[in-house]
Amino acid sequence: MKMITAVVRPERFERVMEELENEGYIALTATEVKGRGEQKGIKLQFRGRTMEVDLLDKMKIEIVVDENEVDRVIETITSAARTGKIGDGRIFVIPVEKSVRIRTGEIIS
Amino acid sequence: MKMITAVVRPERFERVMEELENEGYIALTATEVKGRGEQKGIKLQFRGRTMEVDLLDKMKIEIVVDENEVDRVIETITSAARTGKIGDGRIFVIPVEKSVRIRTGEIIS
Amino acid sequence: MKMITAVVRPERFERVMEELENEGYIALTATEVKGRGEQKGIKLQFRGRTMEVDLLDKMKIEIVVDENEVDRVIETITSAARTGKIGDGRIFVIPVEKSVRIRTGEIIS
Amino acid sequence: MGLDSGDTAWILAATALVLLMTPGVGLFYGGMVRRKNALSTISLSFLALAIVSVQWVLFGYTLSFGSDVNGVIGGLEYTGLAGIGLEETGTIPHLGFVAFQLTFAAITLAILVSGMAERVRLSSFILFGFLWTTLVYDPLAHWVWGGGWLAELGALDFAGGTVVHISSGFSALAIAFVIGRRAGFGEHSMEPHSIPMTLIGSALLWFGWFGFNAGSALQANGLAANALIVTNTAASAGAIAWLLASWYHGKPSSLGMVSGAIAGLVAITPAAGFVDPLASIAIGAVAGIICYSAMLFRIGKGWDESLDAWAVHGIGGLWGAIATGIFAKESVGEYSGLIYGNVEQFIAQIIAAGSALVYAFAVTLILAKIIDMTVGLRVSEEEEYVGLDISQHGEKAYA
Amino acid sequence: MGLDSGDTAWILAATALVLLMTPGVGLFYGGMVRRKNALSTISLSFLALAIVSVQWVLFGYTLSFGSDVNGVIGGLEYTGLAGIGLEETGTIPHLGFVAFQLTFAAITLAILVSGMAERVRLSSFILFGFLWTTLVYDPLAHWVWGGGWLAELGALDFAGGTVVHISSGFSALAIAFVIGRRAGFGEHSMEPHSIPMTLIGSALLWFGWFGFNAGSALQANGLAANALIVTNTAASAGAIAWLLASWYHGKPSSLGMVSGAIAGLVAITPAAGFVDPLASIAIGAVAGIICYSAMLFRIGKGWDESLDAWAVHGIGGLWGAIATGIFAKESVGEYSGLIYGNVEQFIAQIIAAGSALVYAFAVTLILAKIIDMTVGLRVSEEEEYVGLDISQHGEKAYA
Amino acid sequence: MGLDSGDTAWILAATALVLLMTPGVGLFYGGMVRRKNALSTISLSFLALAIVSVQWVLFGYTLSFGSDVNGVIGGLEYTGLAGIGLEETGTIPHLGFVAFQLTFAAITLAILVSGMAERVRLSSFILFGFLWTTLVYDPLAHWVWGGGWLAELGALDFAGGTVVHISSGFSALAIAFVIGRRAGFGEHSMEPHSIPMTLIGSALLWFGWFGFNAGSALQANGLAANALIVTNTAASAGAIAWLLASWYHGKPSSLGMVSGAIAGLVAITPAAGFVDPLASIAIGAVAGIICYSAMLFRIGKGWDESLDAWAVHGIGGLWGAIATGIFAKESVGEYSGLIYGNVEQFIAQIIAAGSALVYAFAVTLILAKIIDMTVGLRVSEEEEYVGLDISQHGEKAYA
Ligand SMILES: Nc1ncnc2c1ncn2[C@@H]1O[C@H](COP(=O)(O)OP(=O)(O)O)[C@@H](O)[C@H]1O
Ligand SMILES: Nc1ncnc2c1ncn2[C@@H]1O[C@H](COP(=O)(O)OP(=O)(O)O)[C@@H](O)[C@H]1O
Ligand SMILES: Nc1ncnc2c1ncn2[C@@H]1O[C@H](COP(=O)(O)OP(=O)(O)O)[C@@H](O)[C@H]1O
Repeated sequence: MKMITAVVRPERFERVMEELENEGYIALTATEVKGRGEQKGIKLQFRGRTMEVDLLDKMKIEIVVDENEVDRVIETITSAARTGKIGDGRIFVIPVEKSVRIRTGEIIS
Repeated sequence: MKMITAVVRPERFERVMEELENEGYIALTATEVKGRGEQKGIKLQFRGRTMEVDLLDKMKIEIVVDENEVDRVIETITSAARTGKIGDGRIFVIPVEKSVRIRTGEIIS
Repeated sequence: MKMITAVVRPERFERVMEELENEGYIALTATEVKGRGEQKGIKLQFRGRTMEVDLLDKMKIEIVVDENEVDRVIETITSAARTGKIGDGRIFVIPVEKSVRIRTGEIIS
Repeated sequence: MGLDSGDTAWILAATALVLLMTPGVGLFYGGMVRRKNALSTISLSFLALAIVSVQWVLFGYTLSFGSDVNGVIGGLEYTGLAGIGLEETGTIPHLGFVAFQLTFAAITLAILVSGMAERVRLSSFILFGFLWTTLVYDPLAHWVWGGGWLAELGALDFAGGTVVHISSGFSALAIAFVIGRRAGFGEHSMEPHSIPMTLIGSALLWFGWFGFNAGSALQANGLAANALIVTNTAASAGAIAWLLASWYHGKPSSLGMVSGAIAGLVAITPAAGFVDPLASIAIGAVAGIICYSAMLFRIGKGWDESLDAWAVHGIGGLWGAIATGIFAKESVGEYSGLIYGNVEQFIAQIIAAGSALVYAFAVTLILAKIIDMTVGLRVSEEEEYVGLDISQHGEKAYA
Repeated sequence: MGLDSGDTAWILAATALVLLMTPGVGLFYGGMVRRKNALSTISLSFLALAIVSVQWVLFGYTLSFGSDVNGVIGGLEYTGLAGIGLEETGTIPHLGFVAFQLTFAAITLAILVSGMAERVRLSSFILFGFLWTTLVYDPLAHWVWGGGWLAELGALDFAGGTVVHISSGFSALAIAFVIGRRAGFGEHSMEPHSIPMTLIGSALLWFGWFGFNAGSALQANGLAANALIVTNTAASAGAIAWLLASWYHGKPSSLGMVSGAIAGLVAITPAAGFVDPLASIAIGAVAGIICYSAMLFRIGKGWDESLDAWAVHGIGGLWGAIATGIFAKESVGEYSGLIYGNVEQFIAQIIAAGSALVYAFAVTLILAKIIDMTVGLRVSEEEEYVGLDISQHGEKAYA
Repeated sequence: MGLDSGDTAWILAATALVLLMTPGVGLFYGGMVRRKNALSTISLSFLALAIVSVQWVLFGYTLSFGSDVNGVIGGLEYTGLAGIGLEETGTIPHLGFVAFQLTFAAITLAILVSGMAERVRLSSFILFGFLWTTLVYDPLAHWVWGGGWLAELGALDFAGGTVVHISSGFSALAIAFVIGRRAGFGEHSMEPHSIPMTLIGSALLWFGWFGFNAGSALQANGLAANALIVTNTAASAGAIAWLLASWYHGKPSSLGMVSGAIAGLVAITPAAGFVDPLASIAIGAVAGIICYSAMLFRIGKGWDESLDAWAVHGIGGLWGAIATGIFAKESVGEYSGLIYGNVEQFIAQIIAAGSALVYAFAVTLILAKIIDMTVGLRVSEEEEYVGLDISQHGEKAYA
């Protein structure tokens, strides 16, 4: 199994949730985070000076799925979260060695 | 080493902490998250209609332990967090390649 | 690629950010978390009794970098976050199998 | 006597002050509940205000202050405030008196929320609130202030220790018994989601209480000033006493400090026009300790009277009623209490407080039970788990 | 007549009450915006207060209440409050009247923030606010209260339904049209970041409104008491009506409940000294429903008049002006309305409300357009994305 | 003269207004500290109120306002408020005067929290507060208002610029020197955890200040109205001035805006009954700039007078005392200042302000030092790191 960790714009979070649901990926865990991208956030002009706002609010979504689902999940998230502008975020795929359902204790592999 | 990532009900968080402590697993990191399970949360009846509350508050616990401790940690969390009802949560095990103690700079493996 | 997950004191977070930037590691994701270390937090004396404050505020930083950057990132974080006292935190290194830039859909390495 | 503009100015200002107390109770309570029930808890206070305001104009006022019918209820001559124009009663406009009294009726219902917080159905609260204010508050107000049988008995209640606090405190307990404990009560901790919100509520309550007690003089005079300073003193003594008591048992919490202040304010309420400042230190301090003990007792019993209206308003009001019979001083309010040798007053106080207590508790128990058995007082298990903000209001407090 | 200390006490207290409403609006609005614009939104209310306070002393008061010039504006004799010493006007100090009126001018500008929230440039707001209060508020205040042409016409506006609410509500709409929608409006949800903050704001507004309406009697008498109780009743009826209406459509939100209360308060404002308590139930309840419908209409149209000043203050004020012409009762305020057969009053109300509406909307549209085309009304796309707290103030609301 | 119900109504209302300022200071400060010290900071204000309220009734009032003993302290005839019944002093009830003055004593101690925020031991604060109000506040109040030597000198202090603000501001600085800097001060940023809370506090302060200054007329008359409008104007001018000054240096923060408002309010306090509205614009604006500069100076020096009581209350109060000597206008308050040629008044102001400053600073320094060396003023390193909410109160502000 893999954990897909996506960092997206908070205003796109709802849409990502919906699209994932439409594709059948219901289960997920979401966290409010702050992020800074390679471009160092957003630059504002202020009275002749430049001010950088580097830590911006983002939503992090974690979804654990079977290996063969990974690409479809990535695609779904990417298309729902993309605005084409800087700050759209990243998706990371991390190996999961074991997954347990607490309610039943069963191991989902 | 492994990182054990558990998503549990917030009202069970305290108990999980205590049980882990009793078993000698003191160190951990906790994050407030929101989650939606495969059952899409909770359905409420409202004036004849059904309303879904899909994102519910959860606590995420991350514990990094040696490989041979993994099962005992999982067991401890599972038994402390289980109510037997939908929403009890998941545990994921992720490989950790390196672990450093910042205070000393030493590498714990 | 690797995800470097560092849990640091919140009052050192700013400095860690700056040092990482100086070293050229701009991109990162940060989360407010609570943590308890092996020493079980801080013990306070109160009217003859001992009171333990075990969950303390921490900042978690996640940075995904190429394998060969890992050590430099660890070093940078370690030196910026260290006070030498209990509670300085940990750094964990986790394997990342894939990394996607949502804006372009491109897969990074 | 004719209208006095100074007295009128004070009654208008005092009415505004007491008005603010009802949302104040909402914030006081709202901070103490879990995040998922924050809006519900605050909203019930606003709703109490809205419901009672309309009911009062329609018939609540006349049931309370209409011409006495057999000592138990007011007549119907003021239905819809009919016949009340711009003329005065005493030295203030009659409508000013109506409005001032209205704010008391409203806050009393708001205090009740304590017994059903985090689990009551919104619609059932509306129904319950409307009936409770009609069946419990209005008669009690009539008995004590409207020329009813307790007034005849000579019982003193300057600003509502019996009518407002004993009645709401014990009614909250009755509701708590009927509606049952919150899911998870006693199993896992239910920490207040925002103590600063509770502190803001306390500030508004302390502030508004000056209108509550000093306004009850119905004149801007020395008696009002006496009521104001004893009110402040009792609040302070209560805050310090509860703080010290809880310090002795563990840590001196800020929640304890303000609970003590409210306890002191409750206890001085019936006494404010009858006792002097030194007595108010004693009344407040004892209130802090008694109410703190009552809270410990309640917790020990496993009663989920969730936000301690019983411990603070019920027991604090009881103590205040008795304390009035102990400390009343002739030079302040023309009556003497036990320490000045007047046993009769002391007994009258106990009878009045006891009657109000029994009436409020019993009628509330029956009313709550009937509503629970018919439309249902409590939300479903899922709704409670998800929280009332989402399940009852479709909202989240914080984004 | 000579100074009356009771009337003076009341006007001083009422001024304090209304003063608190301006930050109250700030909190009411501040809770409804996104976290990243919380400080900006609250600050604009404070700034409205600061700007108007200074402008009022310098020349706003004299433009509004100086000796009438052709029915359209006040003369300049009170520039810098020159010549106003400690003497009285009527039974209260002239400076008390100046201060009381000032608080009305301040809150009117604060209400306007609704139409530009989360996207206005701080510096442009300051410029706009200064000009708007001078060009729109001051003339309107003169027309209605300062002896101008609407006063001549016989239009009734007890406490500012026309001057304050219609003018601010329709001006907010005009600004919203000029400044344009917030980025992402209609695409993704923009949830209120703290409804408890909005509820605190509502509590302060309800409280302060007693000063607003009952203070407008300018005396502490039966009329003030009438104004106070109808104010409270209309607020309550409005809260209940909006709650029920939104319940019918979905969930009864707490935000709806307090919006309804504000709608009721707005609607009763022009009527408070002319109608009786029963009429105020009708006025408030209808206000709750009309304003709720106006909000749905606005959303349907895709107008981003973001915090509903138009729906609540504009439409509520319009209804209130008309309702005054319907329900005015001679025994309360010496005037009769439509239901007592007085068609003329009804028509005068419509003319006055309509004129104020058109004047405020048109002048605001032009003023906003000019500022937008010159210095620019709106922040840049990046600044809006990052939020006004950081981009305009360099601050974060919560650490 | 006999009791005047209007004056009494105003003093009662004003007392309520000032009372609310003490928790208002708590919120103002509470928003500026880190989350882990939020409850502690707010609670210290409540505690200041509770401690001073009891002390005032027991002997604080008599030390301040008892019959003069050699110009330095009041006699003991009012110990326990003995002999103060329902009769009047001037045109208001004596107990009303006692209560009004009490609220000043309470807030003065609350302002001091600034100098020890986020590091003071709860028990030591209680001890310190009790002694400070007795040894510093009570004598100063006597000197200026109770017939002491500064009153004799002819120094003017309408509402407490010297007694309240200079004394608290400079005392806060003295404490800051004794208790030392917060751990990490200057090393890492300590961002305010909730600026909206600070804005709520500011709103309550601005509101309450109308009671503070206009109430100090002790009558509901033209002088009170003058005090009210100059208060509002100075606050507004101060807010605008600080905003612009900080804009010039960087971003115009909302925290700066309200700090400027408080600076303006502080500076107008001693002058409110002596200057006219135009002068109040100058006084407020200069206060905004001077206090902003004082804050920059303090930061430059590395002084951890954490919440700027010194810069805002100390320096603002000093400026206000001097400004009273500059702008006092005979037609307002019977005294003339420097611009009307009266050098003596100017000098009297400087002497009075300087004496209060030195007395407050010196006694506080000694008192704080003694407490620090005996029971210890400061929490342990671990307690500070964990935060005072947990270590002193056993609570968390937000769950
Ligand atoms: N290397 C990284 N490690 C951790 N988080 C990252 C990394 N790169 C990007 N992020 C996260 O993604 C967010 C968006 O990144 P950004 O570079 O602005 O987006 P993009 O370049 O994909 O448009 C950042 O705010 C951060 O939270
Ligand atoms: N596949 C998944 N990926 C990420 N998080 C998950 C996944 N499945 C469950 N979770 C987390 O666990 C929580 C509980 O899941 P749920 O399915 O309701 O529990 P269960 O079925 O184990 O009773 C969810 O709210 C979510 O946070
Ligand atoms: N094994 C672990 N698993 C997860 N998080 C940990 C672990 N050990 C430490 N942490 C995190 O690091 C923080 C600091 O740990 P601590 O043991 O106090 O530091 P140190 O011993 O390195 O000085 C903890 O609060 C916790 O958040």
